[in-house]
Amino acid sequence: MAPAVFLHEAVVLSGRFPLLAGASLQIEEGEIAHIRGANGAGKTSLLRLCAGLLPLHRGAGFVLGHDLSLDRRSLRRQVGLLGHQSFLYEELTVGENLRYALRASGCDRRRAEPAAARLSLAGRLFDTPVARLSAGQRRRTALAVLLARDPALWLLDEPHAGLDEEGRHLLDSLIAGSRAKGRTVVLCSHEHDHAASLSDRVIVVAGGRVLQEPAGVA
Amino acid sequence: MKSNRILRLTGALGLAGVVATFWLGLFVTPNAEFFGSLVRLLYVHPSMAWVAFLAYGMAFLSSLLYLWPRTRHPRFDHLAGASAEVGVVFTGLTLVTGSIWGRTTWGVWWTWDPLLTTTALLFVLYLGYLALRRVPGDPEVVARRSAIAALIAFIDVPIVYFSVTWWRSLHQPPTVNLASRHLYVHGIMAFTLFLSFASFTLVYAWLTAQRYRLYALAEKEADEGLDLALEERRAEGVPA
Amino acid sequence: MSGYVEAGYLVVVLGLGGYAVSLVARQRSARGRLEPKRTPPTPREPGAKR
Amino acid sequence: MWRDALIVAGKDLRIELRSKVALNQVVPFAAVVILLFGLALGPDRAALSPAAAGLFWVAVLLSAVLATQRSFAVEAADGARDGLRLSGLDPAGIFLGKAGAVAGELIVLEGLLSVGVAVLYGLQLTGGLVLVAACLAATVGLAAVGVTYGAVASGLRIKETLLPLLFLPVAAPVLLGATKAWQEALTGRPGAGAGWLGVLAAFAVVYVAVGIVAFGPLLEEA
Repeated sequence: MAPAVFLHEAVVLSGRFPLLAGASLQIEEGEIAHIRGANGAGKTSLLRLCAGLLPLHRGAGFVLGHDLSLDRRSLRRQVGLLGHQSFLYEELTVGENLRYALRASGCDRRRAEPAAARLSLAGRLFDTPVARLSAGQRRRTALAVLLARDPALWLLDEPHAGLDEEGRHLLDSLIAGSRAKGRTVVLCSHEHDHAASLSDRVIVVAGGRVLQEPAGVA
Repeated sequence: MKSNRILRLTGALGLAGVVATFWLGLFVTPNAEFFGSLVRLLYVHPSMAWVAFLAYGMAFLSSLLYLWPRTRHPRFDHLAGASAEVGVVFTGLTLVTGSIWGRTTWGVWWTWDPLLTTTALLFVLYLGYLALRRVPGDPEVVARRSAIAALIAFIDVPIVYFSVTWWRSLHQPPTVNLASRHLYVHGIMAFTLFLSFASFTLVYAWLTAQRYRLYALAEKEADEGLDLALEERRAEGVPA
Repeated sequence: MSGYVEAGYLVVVLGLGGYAVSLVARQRSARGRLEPKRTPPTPREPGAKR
Repeated sequence: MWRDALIVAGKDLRIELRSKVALNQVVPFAAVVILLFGLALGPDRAALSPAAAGLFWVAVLLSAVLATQRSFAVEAADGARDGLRLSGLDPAGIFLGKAGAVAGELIVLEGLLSVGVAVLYGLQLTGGLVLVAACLAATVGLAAVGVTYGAVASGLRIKETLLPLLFLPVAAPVLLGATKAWQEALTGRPGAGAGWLGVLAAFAVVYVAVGIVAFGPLLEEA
């Protein structure tokens, strides 16, 4: 079986600044990988590269069988990225955002309500414009979009940030549930202990590269 | 280097041609019956306009070559940028010399003559293109963005020219323009005119090549910077 | 001669000449910047981004 | 492509219905422009009504810049530009949807503005069919160029100043064609105005085609 993510000496630039300076990485299908690293080490860039948002400058990269240097567009329908930004339209309601995202990625629109219910966004909140939500509620809406789309590869950038205790438990159970369905999850987190309990493997990023994987961390 | 010698030859020929054109234009050719000495402007103005259009055509072609995936190469982006910039210089000169022509023949610095109006629109159109080129960013991104802008701008040229011409001709009887005047052209005048076109085209080639070299140098500089930047970036990950 | 003609010629000479001189000067300064770059770099501050 | 266009257009129009930025800001802006022209040219109706068509279209052009900027401000908010790419929508569809939404907004604006021009400049809106056809063709062209250049400039820090500089010169033939078509129709010569419709239609067709082709490469950048 081909790995879900395969990078070899990947270089990604922002202008003239190398975000990734030759990162090599392999994540198998169905794995939950935890990416660690200091601020500015390249964690977010790694996720954005896997989501097909950043062009590969040098090196090779394959995600879900798509060659990153050839075709990033068809990859994007199959990945879900939860970033620092939530990709939501402020003026639209939670429900409208969900339905738009589902229609855009060619999924069944009826998945919107169960997903919202799962993240306690049913009822009044479902018809509230995103502009009026709190930061935590937006985060949940973004998670609901992810859950409803159910992509093959989940890319979570600091998913726990800004969530309350209940939200964190929900997130943990979502990640566990997606693993049960055979999805691949890559998450960046500074909460090492918490993330370690969720993940199969730790990947350490520094200086725009993936460091040798520490042995003995399961 | 062979290309270097060709370039130097081009520059020398262009310079010599321009000097000869000026000498012929100012001192040798006779005055025309109708225009008097003003006919001498004929040896600089139309060739400016011709070179400007040539430059924009060149920028358009190389932008297309850049956008076409099989021929995509930074050199076409550089050529497009260089050619457009030289084109803007020549367009500016077209406007100034055209304006002088207008002042002397019609008594006004500006008329809404179709060619002059089209040229003025071209000038602002490509000023915008150059402004877009100057916005910093990932070189590939800048190149692609600029190539598309060059495409949009160049496609506009015939539409602008056609609509401006029609706009004028509906309004009032056709204005005095160079083509509609019966000029009795002497042999020496025709030769000077031809020489002017040829030598300014050579000047265009030389300037574009120089501008292109500047782009190449800037890219070389950035490339050397990249290797250093990669080193530095990797060094961040090594604990001190 | 009217003076206008001479002005037209002068504009062309000054415009093209000035542009050509500026191009050559910029090339020279770019080459100058390229030469001394061969010295080893000073490492960048860790964590400093963009 | 068409399905994606409908999704995007529906989304953009829904956002406009919610926020009413075009209605509450762009339309008043166009009204201000029309008023200012009136002040600049003086109270003389004899001077105003021959120029009315041109002034109307200049106001539309300036409003089109604002509408385009708004169309991309919606996307830039909260990183939705990345969202647009992540959604996996067909770029050509995104272009058609956005251009369609902008065109729809501009048509409404032109309807309101023509009433304002008729009242303020003392204009008889005769030759209706040519007027409407000119509006439609011109608007499609403007929206196509605007959205394409909007994508060129979006994501740049200086987009507010760059977009008008790029957009307005390209749109010059539209200003010319639409103004002439209106002038001919208003002075009772709709036949002559119809000729200009051809120019407007050609412009629209060319730039819709360019937008469809160019939007993919444009969206991939950054």
